[in-house]
Amino acid sequence: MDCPYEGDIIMITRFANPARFERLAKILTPVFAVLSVLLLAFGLCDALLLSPPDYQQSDAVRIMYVHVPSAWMAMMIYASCGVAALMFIVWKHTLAELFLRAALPVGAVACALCLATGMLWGKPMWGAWWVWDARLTSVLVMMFLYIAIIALADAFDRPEQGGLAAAWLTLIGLVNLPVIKYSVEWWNTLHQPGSLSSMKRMADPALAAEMLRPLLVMGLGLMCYLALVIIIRMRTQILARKIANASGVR
Amino acid sequence: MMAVYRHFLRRMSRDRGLAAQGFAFFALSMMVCVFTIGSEDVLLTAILPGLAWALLLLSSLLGLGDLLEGEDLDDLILAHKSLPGLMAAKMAAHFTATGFVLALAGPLILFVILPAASLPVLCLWLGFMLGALSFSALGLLGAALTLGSRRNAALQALIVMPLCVPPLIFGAGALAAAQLDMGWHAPMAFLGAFACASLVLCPFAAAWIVRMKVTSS
Amino acid sequence: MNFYGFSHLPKARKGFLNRTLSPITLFMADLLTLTGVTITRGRKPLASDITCTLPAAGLLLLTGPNGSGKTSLLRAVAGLLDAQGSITRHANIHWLAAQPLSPSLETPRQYLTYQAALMGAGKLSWSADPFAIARVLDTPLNKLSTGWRQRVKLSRLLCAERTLWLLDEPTDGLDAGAVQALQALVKTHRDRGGGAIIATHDPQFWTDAQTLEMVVPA
Amino acid sequence: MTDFHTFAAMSGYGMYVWPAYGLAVLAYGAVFIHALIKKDRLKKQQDEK
Repeated sequence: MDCPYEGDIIMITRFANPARFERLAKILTPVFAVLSVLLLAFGLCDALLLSPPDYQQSDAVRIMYVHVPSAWMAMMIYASCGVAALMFIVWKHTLAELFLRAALPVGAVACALCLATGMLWGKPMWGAWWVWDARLTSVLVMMFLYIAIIALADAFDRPEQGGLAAAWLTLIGLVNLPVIKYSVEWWNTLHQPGSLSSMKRMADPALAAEMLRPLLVMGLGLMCYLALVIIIRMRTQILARKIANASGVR
Repeated sequence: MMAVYRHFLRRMSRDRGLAAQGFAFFALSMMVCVFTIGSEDVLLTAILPGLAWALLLLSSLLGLGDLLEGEDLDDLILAHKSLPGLMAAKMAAHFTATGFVLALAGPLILFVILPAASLPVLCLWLGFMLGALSFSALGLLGAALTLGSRRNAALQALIVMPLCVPPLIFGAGALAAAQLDMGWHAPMAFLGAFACASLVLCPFAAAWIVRMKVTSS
Repeated sequence: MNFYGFSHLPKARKGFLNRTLSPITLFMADLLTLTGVTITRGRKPLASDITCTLPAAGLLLLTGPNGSGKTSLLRAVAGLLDAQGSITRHANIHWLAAQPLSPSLETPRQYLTYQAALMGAGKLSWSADPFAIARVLDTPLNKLSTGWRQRVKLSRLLCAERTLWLLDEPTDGLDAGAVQALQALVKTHRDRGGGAIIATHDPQFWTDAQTLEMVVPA
Repeated sequence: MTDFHTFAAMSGYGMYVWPAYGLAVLAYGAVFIHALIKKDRLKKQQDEK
C-alpha cells in the first residue's frame, strides 16, 4: 500500500528499538561526555573570568550564565517530554516512556535551579527574593507541573499505567502551559505594569558579544551534560527492566 | 441520559451530603480567614473576594475522590452511549454537587459579610459559575489521570491545581477589575472561553484516558 | 447487528420474558469466534492460544483454579481488555462482573433504572422478576445482604436484551432457589438462541455445556 | 592575594553569585552521581545472577 508516512514511521521505530538505542547510546555517551567537559570548562572560565561585568549590574550579571541555561533546559526538556508523551500515547513506544521517566526528574532539577538562581539574582537586583512577575510565576507553575507528573508516574502499582498517566499529564500540560503563561502575563499587566517593563529589560538585555558567548557556551555545555545524564538514566532503566524480566517479576 | 446523570449525582452527592459538606467547608474556611485577617471592612473588602475564588477551587477538589473511583467503569465503557457523553454527565454531576451550590451560595456569604456597595453582583455570580464549571472539567481530567493510583486525593490536588491557574487568574482578575470600577468584560470573556474549551475537551480526554487505562490493565 | 435481523426489534420491550419468546437470533450461526487468543498481564502470559467458537444457543463454561485467567478471558471477549489474536463477536453482549454491588445508598430500582438507561433500553418496567427482588426494590443497597445484592445484580440481565451473556462467577453468594432461577433464566435465554459464557468454580450447576479448562501458566 | 579577594568578592555581589554557582554545581552533580550510582547498583545485581 502506498503510505506517505511509511518512511517516517520506519524512522521512528528504528530508534524506538531499545537494542538499537543501546548501540546509539554507546557512541553518544563519550561524545556528550567530552563535549560537556570541554564546553562547561571553557564556559565557566568565560563566565567567571573572561567576560566583562555589566555596566549596570556589575558582577551580579554572572548569575545569568547559570540561570538562563537552566531556564532553557527546563523548557527544552519539557518540550521534548511532550513529544515523547505524544509518541508514547500514539505508538506505545517503550523507549518514549523510558525517556519520559528519565528526563522528567532532570527537567525538574533544571527548573528548580532556574528558580533558585533567579531568586539569588533577584535579591541584589530588585531587592526581593521573589516578585510575582509573569515570567517567574509561569516557571513556578511549570515546576509544580513537573512535580505533579513525577508523582503521578510513581503512584501506580502497575508501572505501565503510571507511564501512561504521566504521558497524558505531560501532554495536557504542554497544551496548558502557553495558556498559563499568557494568563499570568495578562494578570500581571493588570496589577503591576511597572515592574514588567523593567524586568523585561533585565531578563533580555541587549547582550554584548562578550556576554552572549559564555551564555551560549554554557547553554550548549549544559545541554550536552544533561543529555548525557538522561542517556545514562535511560540505560539504567533498560537494565532494570532486563533484570526484572529475567527474574520473572513484572 | 437524564437517568444516568441522576445516578451519577446520587453517587457523587451521597444524597446531598457532599453539597452540604462543600458549603460548610467554604463557609468555615471563610470564617477562619476572617478570624486570622481581622474584621475591618476595608481589609476584608480587599481580600475576601479573591479568597473566595481560592476557596471555590479548594472546595471543588472535595468530590473528586469519588468521581470515578468506585464506579463500575466496565459498564460505562460497554454502554450504548458514547463514553465522552458519559464523562460529560460525570462532570455535570460533579458541578451540580459542588461548584453549582458554592457558586450560588458563595456570593451570598460575601454579601452578608461585606458592605454590599463594594460588591459587583453580576461579575461575582457569572465568574463563580464559569470558574466552577472549568474546575469541574479539569477535576474530571485529574480524576481520570489518577484512576487506579495509590494516594489519590493528594495527587489529584497536585495535578488539578496547576491546571486551574488560568481560570483562577481570569476570574479573580475580572473581580478585582470590577471592584476598582474598571472594565471587567475582557477577563470575563477569557474565563468564558477557557470554560467553554475545557468543557468541550476534557470529557473527550477523560474518556480516552479511562478507556485506555481499563483496557490495558 | 443488522445482519442477524435485530434491527426490526424494538430496543425497549415491556417485560420481554413474559410477552414474547421470539428467537433473538434469526440465523442459527456462531455468536463468537476466538482464534489464537493470548492475553498477557504485565509480561506474564495468562491465557495462551485459545481457539474456540460459541454456536447460537451454546453455553461455554470457563473453569480452572484462581489466577488461570478466567476473568481476563471474559473481559477480553467483552472488549474490556486488549488481547492478541482475533476475537470476532457476532452478537451484542451483556457483561456481569464478579464484584458484588457496592453497598451504596441507592435502591435497586434506581440502580436498575440507571443500568437500563446505560444499556439504551429506555424505561425500566418490571413484569418478569425471576429473582424475586420486587419486595426489596426500594430498600437501599447498603441495607441488603450480599446474597440479595447479587440477586439485584443478576436482575440486570433483564434490563436490556442482549444475545451473548458473559457472567463471571454468577452463583457466588446465591441460595439454592436463586441458583435455580438463574439456571431457568439461562435456559430460557438459550432456548431463544442466545448464548452464554460463564466463568465458574461450580460447573455442576450447568448441564449441556462446553467446558474450557484453563490452567495457571507456569 | 588581593586579586583573589577581589575575584571572590565579585564587586560586592559574591554572596549571591557564588551560592548560585555552588547550587548549580551541587544539583547538577548530584543528578549525575545519582544516575551513576543507580546504574552501578543494577550492574552488580545483574552480575550476581
